[in-house]
Amino acid sequence: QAADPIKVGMMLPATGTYAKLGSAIDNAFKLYVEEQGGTLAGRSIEYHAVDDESDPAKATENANRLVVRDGVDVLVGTVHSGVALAMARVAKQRDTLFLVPNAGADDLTRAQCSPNLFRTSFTNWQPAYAMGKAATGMGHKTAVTLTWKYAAGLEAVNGFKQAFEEGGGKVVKELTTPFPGVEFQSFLTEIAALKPDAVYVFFAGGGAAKFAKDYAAAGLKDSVPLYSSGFLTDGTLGAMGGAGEGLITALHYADGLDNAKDKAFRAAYQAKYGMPPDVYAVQGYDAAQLLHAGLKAVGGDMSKKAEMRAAMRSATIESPRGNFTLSSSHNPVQDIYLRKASGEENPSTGIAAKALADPGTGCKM
Amino acid sequence: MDFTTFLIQLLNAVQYGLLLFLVASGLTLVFGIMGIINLAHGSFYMLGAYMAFVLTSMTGNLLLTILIGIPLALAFGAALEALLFTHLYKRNHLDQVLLTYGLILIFEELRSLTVGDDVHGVPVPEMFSMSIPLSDTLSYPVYRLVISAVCLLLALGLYLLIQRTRLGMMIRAGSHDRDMVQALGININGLYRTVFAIGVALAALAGMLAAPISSVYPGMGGGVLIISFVIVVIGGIGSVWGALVAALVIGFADTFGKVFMPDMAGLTVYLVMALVLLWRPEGIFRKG
Amino acid sequence: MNSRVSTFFKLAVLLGLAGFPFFGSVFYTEVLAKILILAIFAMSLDLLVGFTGLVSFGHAAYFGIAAYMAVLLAPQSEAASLWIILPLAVLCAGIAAFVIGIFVLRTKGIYFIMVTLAFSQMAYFIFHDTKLGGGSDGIYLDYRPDATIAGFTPFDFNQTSHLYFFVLAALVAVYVFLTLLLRSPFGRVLVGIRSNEHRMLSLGYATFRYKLAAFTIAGALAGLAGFLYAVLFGFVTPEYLSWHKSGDVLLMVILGGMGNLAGAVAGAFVLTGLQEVFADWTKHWQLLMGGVIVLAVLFMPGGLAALPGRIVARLRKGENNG
Amino acid sequence: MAEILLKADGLTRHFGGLAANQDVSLSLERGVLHALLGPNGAGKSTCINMLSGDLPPTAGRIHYCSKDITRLSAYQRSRIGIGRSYQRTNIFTQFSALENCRLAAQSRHPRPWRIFTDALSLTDTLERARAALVEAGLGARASVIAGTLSHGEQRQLEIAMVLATDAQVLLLDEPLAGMGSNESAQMVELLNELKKTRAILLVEHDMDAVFAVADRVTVLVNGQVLESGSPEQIRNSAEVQEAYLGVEEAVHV
Amino acid sequence: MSEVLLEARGLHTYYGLSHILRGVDFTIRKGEALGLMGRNGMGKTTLIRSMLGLVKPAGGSVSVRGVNVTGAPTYRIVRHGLAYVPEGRGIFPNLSVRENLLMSARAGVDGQRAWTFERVLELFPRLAERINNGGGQLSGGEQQMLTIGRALMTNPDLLILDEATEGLAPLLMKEIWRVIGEIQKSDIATVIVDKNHSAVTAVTDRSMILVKGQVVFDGPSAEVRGDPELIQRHLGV
Ligand SMILES: Nc1ncnc2c1ncn2[C@@H]1O[C@H](COP(=O)(O)OP(=O)(O)OP(=O)(O)O)[C@@H](O)[C@H]1O
Ligand SMILES: Nc1ncnc2c1ncn2[C@@H]1O[C@H](COP(=O)(O)OP(=O)(O)OP(=O)(O)O)[C@@H](O)[C@H]1O
Ligand SMILES: [Mg+2]
Ligand SMILES: [Mg+2]
Repeated sequence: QAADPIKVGMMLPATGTYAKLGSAIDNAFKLYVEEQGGTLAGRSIEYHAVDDESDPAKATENANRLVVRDGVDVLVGTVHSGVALAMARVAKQRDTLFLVPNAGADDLTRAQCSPNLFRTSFTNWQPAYAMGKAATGMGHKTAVTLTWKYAAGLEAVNGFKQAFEEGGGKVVKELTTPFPGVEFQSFLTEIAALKPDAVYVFFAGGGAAKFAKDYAAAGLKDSVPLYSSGFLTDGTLGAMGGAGEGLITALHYADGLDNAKDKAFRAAYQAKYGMPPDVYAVQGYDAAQLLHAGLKAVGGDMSKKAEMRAAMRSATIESPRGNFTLSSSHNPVQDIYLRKASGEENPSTGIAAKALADPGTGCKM
Repeated sequence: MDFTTFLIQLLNAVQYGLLLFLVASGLTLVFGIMGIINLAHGSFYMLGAYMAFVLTSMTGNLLLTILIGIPLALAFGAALEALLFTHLYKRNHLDQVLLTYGLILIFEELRSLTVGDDVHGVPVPEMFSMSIPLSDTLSYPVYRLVISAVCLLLALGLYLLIQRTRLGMMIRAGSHDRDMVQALGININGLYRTVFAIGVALAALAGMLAAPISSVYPGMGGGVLIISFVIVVIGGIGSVWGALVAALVIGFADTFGKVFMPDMAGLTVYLVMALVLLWRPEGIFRKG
Repeated sequence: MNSRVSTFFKLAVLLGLAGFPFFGSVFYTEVLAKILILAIFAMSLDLLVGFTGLVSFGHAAYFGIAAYMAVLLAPQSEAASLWIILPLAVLCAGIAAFVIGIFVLRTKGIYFIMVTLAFSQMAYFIFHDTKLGGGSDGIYLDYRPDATIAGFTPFDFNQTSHLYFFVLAALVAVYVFLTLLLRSPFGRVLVGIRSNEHRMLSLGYATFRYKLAAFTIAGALAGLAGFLYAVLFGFVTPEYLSWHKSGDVLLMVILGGMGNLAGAVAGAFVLTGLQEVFADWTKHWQLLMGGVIVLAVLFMPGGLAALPGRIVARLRKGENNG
Repeated sequence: MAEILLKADGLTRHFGGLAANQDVSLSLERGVLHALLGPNGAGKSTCINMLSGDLPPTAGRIHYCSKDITRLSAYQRSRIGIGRSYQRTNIFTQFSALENCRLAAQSRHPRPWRIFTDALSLTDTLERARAALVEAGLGARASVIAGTLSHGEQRQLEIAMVLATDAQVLLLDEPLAGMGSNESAQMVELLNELKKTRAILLVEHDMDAVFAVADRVTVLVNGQVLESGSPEQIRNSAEVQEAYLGVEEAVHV
Repeated sequence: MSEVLLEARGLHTYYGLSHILRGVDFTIRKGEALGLMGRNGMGKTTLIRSMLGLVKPAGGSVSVRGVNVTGAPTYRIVRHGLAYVPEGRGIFPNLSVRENLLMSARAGVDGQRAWTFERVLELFPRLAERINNGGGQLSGGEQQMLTIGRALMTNPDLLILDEATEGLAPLLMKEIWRVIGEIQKSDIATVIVDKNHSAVTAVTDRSMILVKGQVVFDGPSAEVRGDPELIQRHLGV
C-alpha cells in the first residue's frame, strides 16, 4: 500500500487569461513536495494534470477525467470559481478529497461546503469585508462600488458593503460592467459626478491594470481614494505603470511580510523558478502543506478518510502568509493585510482584520 | 445626470466609438472589402499590442515602435496570405472560418510560449501623457483624444483608398469575381496579398496605439473580435463610412447602456445590432 | 464512394459504438456519450448550414435553453419523468427557435450570421445576468430524469451505460429522421433554397416558411442535444449558450464537410476527440489543435466527408497509372 | 373574345430619379403571344419583374383573371399560374439539369408534409420535369450538373424550368439569347405550340423569331409605350423603326 | 504576312474527367478578324478560356506574339494586349458603371490610349446616362455595353468577344457590328463568337468551326457564307 504513489489531480488553467495563476499554483505545490524529498508521509506523488481552460462548460468532464478516469486520490483546483463549483460536485459525488488553492466563490465553503472540500485561499467575502472595515476606519462615509458582473465580483462587493455599512458608511451606488469588458470611461464619469468618499472595485488581470490606469488618467486617483481586494494590484503593478502607485488593497498575503517562513519560501521559489512568488503560489504551497498535514496524521493511508479530514480540519498551517487554521466550513481563518502599492510590490501596512473567518452561512456539515 | 456629466458622457461615447473603429479598421478592409472572414483579426490586434510592449521596452518610444512595427506586420500579413489564405479564395467562405480559428489557437499559444502569460503595460508617450481637466473632479487623458484624431484620419484614408482609388475598385471587383479581374490584366494575387497585409498592419497598428490605454494581456484579442465584426456588419459590409457610423452607434449604445440600463449593459450592444439589422437587413449603409 | 460500402461502413461504426460500454471504462463511455450528443447538435446545425444555406452563429442558444429547461422544469428534490421533461425541453427550444426565426430570417448571408449571434448573445446575458438560472455560476441538476412509464422502468439513467445507449439511439433516430427529411420534397426545397433562394421564390415556393420550419426543427434538435448534455453532466452554465459554443459546433460542421450528416458526426468526433488526446499529451495542446485545423483546411477541401471519395479517386488514379 | 388572364394598368416604376416604367398597360390573353420590344434599358425586364412580383410597382394595378394581385408576392403569383424566365440565367447551378426542372415541377404539388416520402418517388413531378427538359431540347443532358452546362445550354434549361411549372401565363425575358440557331428554331416552334393554350409575354431582340410567333407587339421606349398593335403595324411604324429596329431593316423586309 | 498575335497548338482541356478540347490549333494575326462558331457546348468558350489561362489546359501550348505563355497566370497573358468580353457578361455588380470602366483602364502595349473613358461613353451614350448606377442595376443590354466598354478601356490589340451581342437591341447590334468593323480598321484583331452566323461571316475574314472540341473548318469566311451545306452540317441551321 505504501508502495504505490498518491495520485494528485491538478486541474488548473494552462491556457487563457488565468494561465499564469495556474502555473504559479502548480509550481508552488510541487515546490513543497520537493522540499519534502518528493514524498508526503512516506508516499511518493504522481501528478495528473488537466487544463481546465477556465471554462465551466467543460468543467464537469475535466474533473471526471481526473476523478473517474485517473482515479486520483486528491483533486486540486482551480482559479475560476465557476469551474471550481463544478469540480466540487464531482468530488463530492465520489467523495474525493478536493483542495481549492484559489477560487474564492463564497458558496464553496458555504452552501456547497462538504467534508471532502478544503480551501487554502479565501472567500471573495474575506478581503472585501476587511477592506470595508478598513475604509470606515479611515473615516469614509460614502462609497461607490464597481465590478465585473459575475459571481466573484458581486460577492466581493457584498462583503465590502456589509462591513462598510456596519461601520456606519453608505454605499451610494453599485456599478457593474459585463465581464470581461474593459471600457470604464462612462463609470469614471459617473463616479466623478457622484463624488463619493471612496471607491471600491473588484478587477483582476488585464482589466485591473486597465482600470487603474484609466482611474489615474481621469484624475480621480488624487481626489477619490480607490480600494480593492488585492487582486487589483497583484501581478499587475508593472502593467499599470505609475498608475498603481500607492493603491490600497486588502488581501491575505502581502510582499515583505517579516516572517521566516515567507522569506524561506520566497527564496526557494525564486531559486527554482527564476521569478518571485505571488499570492497564488502561496495558496498552492499551502494546499500541499494541508495535504501533508492530513497524510501525516494517517501515516499516508488515504483510506482513513475521516481521520485524515479531521486532522486537516484542525491543522495549523505555517503559511508564508502567517499561520492559519481552518474554519468549521474548511476555509482559512486568516489575517487580512492592508497593503499599499509601491513600485511593483504590495507591502503590508498593517492588518485590516485579524484572524478573519468567513461566516460560512448555509454550510451544513 | 446633470448637463456637464451628460456632455462628458457624450464625449466618452464618441471617443469610445472612434476607438472601436480603430480596432475594427483592419477588418473593414479584410472582411468588408476583400470578403475574407477573418476570425484571427483579434490575434493580429493582440500581436500589435505585444509588439508595442516588446519594442517599447527596447526602444523606449512608442512612435519608433510603430515605425518598426508596421513593416513587420506588413511582412507578416503578406507571408500569411501567401502561405495560407491564397489557397482558399475559390473555396467555400466558411473554410476561412476554420482556418482563422486554427490560427487563433496557434497565435495564442505562441504568444504564451514566447512572451508568457503576464499582464504588461505600455507607457503613454511622454508628449501625450497629460490630462485636460473637464470638471472639478474629472479630467480627460490627452492620449485618448490623440487616438480619436488618428482614427478620423484613418477613416478618411481608408475611404479614399477604397472608394476613390483604382486600387480600391480593383479590390472590390476582386471580391466578386477574381477570374474576371485577372482577365482584365490585373494581378489579383499580388493585389490581394498587399491589401491583406495592409489589413493585418492596420489591426496591429490598432493594437499598438491602444496598448498604452488598454494594457497588454492574454486573451485580449478575443475581446475585440466580435465587436469588430459587429461594427463592420451593421455599418453595411464594404462601407467605410458605415463602419464609422456603426462604431459611433455602438459607442453610444455601450456608454449610455451602462448609464441608463446598468442591469442590461451586456445586452445593449447585441440588442442594438439586432434592431439595426431588422430595421435595415443590409446594414446602415448598403453597399453601393 | 460506393453507397453500399458507405452504408456498410456506417453500420460497422454503429456496431462499434453500441459495443463500447461493454469494453470501455465508465469515463470513456461518458466522453463518448458527450461526443454523440455533440454529434446530434452538429447534425441539427448542418440542417441549417449545410442544407438550407443558413449559417447560424447562434445555435447554442437552443442547446442551452433546453439544457436550462432540463433543470428548471424538474422538481427540486426528486427526479422528473423523462417522458414529460424531454418533450417539454425540446418544445421550449423549438418555440424559441420559431420565435427568433421569425425575426432573424428576414436577413441573409453574413447579416444572418450576425443577427443569430445577436439573439443568442441576448439569451446568454439573460441567463448570465439574472438569477433565473443561477447567474454566472450556473445551476445543477441533482437527479437524472426517471424513465418509468406506467410502472415499468425500461432503463435507468443513473447507470452511465443506459444513458449512453439512450444517447446513441437518439443519434441514430436523428440521423434517420434527417436523412428521410432531406430526401422528401420538403428537404429538396431546403437544398434548393441554399442553392438559389430567389429562383425558389419565383418557382412558387414560400421560402420563408420553409426556412422557418427548418430553423425550428434544427432548434428543437439542438434542444434535444442540450437536454441530453444537461442530463449527462448534471450542470448547466450560461456558457452553454455562448458564442464559443455556437462557434465550436459550427467548426464541427465545417470540418466535417457541410451538407453531409455523417460528416457532421465525424466533425464532432474528430474535433472533440483530438482535443481529448492533445490536452492529455501536453499543455500546449492548442498549438497542435490549431496546426491540425490549419492543415486540414489546406489539404482537405470539402472536409472529412469528402475524404473517402478523394482517397478512392487517388487509388483509382494510381491503378490507372500503374 | 379571348380570355384575358393577366392585365396590367398604368404600371409605373421609379428607380430614384429614373422612371423605368411609366404608365404601362398591357393585357395578356390565352392563345395570344404578346411581344414586348424596346431598346436596351427601355424597361422591359422591369415590366416583367413587376408582373411576376419580383419588384413592387411604384404605381399601377395588376389583375389576374380579374383578381387584383398587385399586392401578391412573387411566390404567390407563381402559385396561381404566372411563370417566368430570366434574362440573366437564374438556375440551381449545383443541381443536375433534371433536378432543376423537378424542383420547378414540384412547386405545383409541394407536399411539404410528406416528410417520409422520397421526392424522387413522386412520379408525376418527375415525369413533368423530364418532359420539360425534352421540350427545351435538353433531354440528353438531364444528369449533367447545371453549372457545368455551356452557356447556351443553361439558357435552354432556364426555359425548361418555366415549362416544368406548367404556368398559364408565361413571362419570357429574352429566352432565345445565347441559344444557337438550331435551338432557336426549335424554340420558336415550341412557342407556337405553347401559345395555343396559354398567355405569353415575350421579350426578345431576335426580330426574325419575334415576327415568326408574335400575335401582338408592344414597343417600350424610355419606360413608356411607344406603340402597340399587330406585328405588321409595328414593323411598318416609322417611329418604331427609328427608335428600335433601325431603318434599313424595314426597307429590307 | 502580319505578325502572329495569339497562337495555340494541340490544346487539350478537361473539366474533371470530361475531355472537352481535343487537340485544337488556333492562330490569329494582327488586325485579323476571326469568327469562332459551333453549336452550344462544342467548346468555344473553353478554347478561349484555355488560351487565356482561366482554365489550365492538360496539353498543348499557347504563345502570344511569339512568347510562350503556357501555364502563365492570366493577367500576364492578357497584358500582352488581349481583352476579353466573356459570355454572360461578368460585370462587377458592386462597382458603379464609372468604376467598372475606370478600374480596367490602361494604355495599350504600344503605350497609346486610343480608347478613353470619354470615347467609350461616346460609343455607348446609354452608359453615360447611367454612369453612377451600380453595375448590378443595369438592364441586360446595358451590362453588355459595359463589358465591351470595359474591355476597350484596356486598349487591346486583340479583342475577344464571346457572344458580345447577346441581349442587344437590333439597332445597337448593328452599331456594334459597325464598331467592330471600325476596330479592325485600326489594326485591332478580333475573335468573335456569335450565334448570328451571317453577321459573323460578314464582318470577319476567317472562320473557324468547332465540333465536339475539334476544329472541323478553318478558312475564309466567304467560303462559309457561300456554303449553306457546311453551315447546315456543323451549325445545324
Ligand atoms: N435596381 C435598379 N436600380 C436602378 N436602376 C435600375 C434598376 N433596375 C433597372 N434599372 C434601370 O432601369 C432601366 C430599365 O431596365 P430594364 O432592365 O427594365 O431594361 P430592359 O428593357 O430589360 O433592357 P434590356 O433589353 O437591355 O434588358 C435601365 O436603364 C436600368 O439601368
Ligand atoms: N466548369 C465546367 N465543368 C464541367 N464541364 C464544363 C464546365 N464548363 C463547360 N463544361 C462543358 O464543356 C463543354 C463545352 O462548353 P463551352 O462552354 O466551351 O461550350 P460553348 O461552345 O462555349 O457553348 P455555348 O455556345 O453554349 O456557349 C460543354 O459540354 C459543357 O457542359
Ligand atoms: Mg432586360
Ligand atoms: Mg460559350
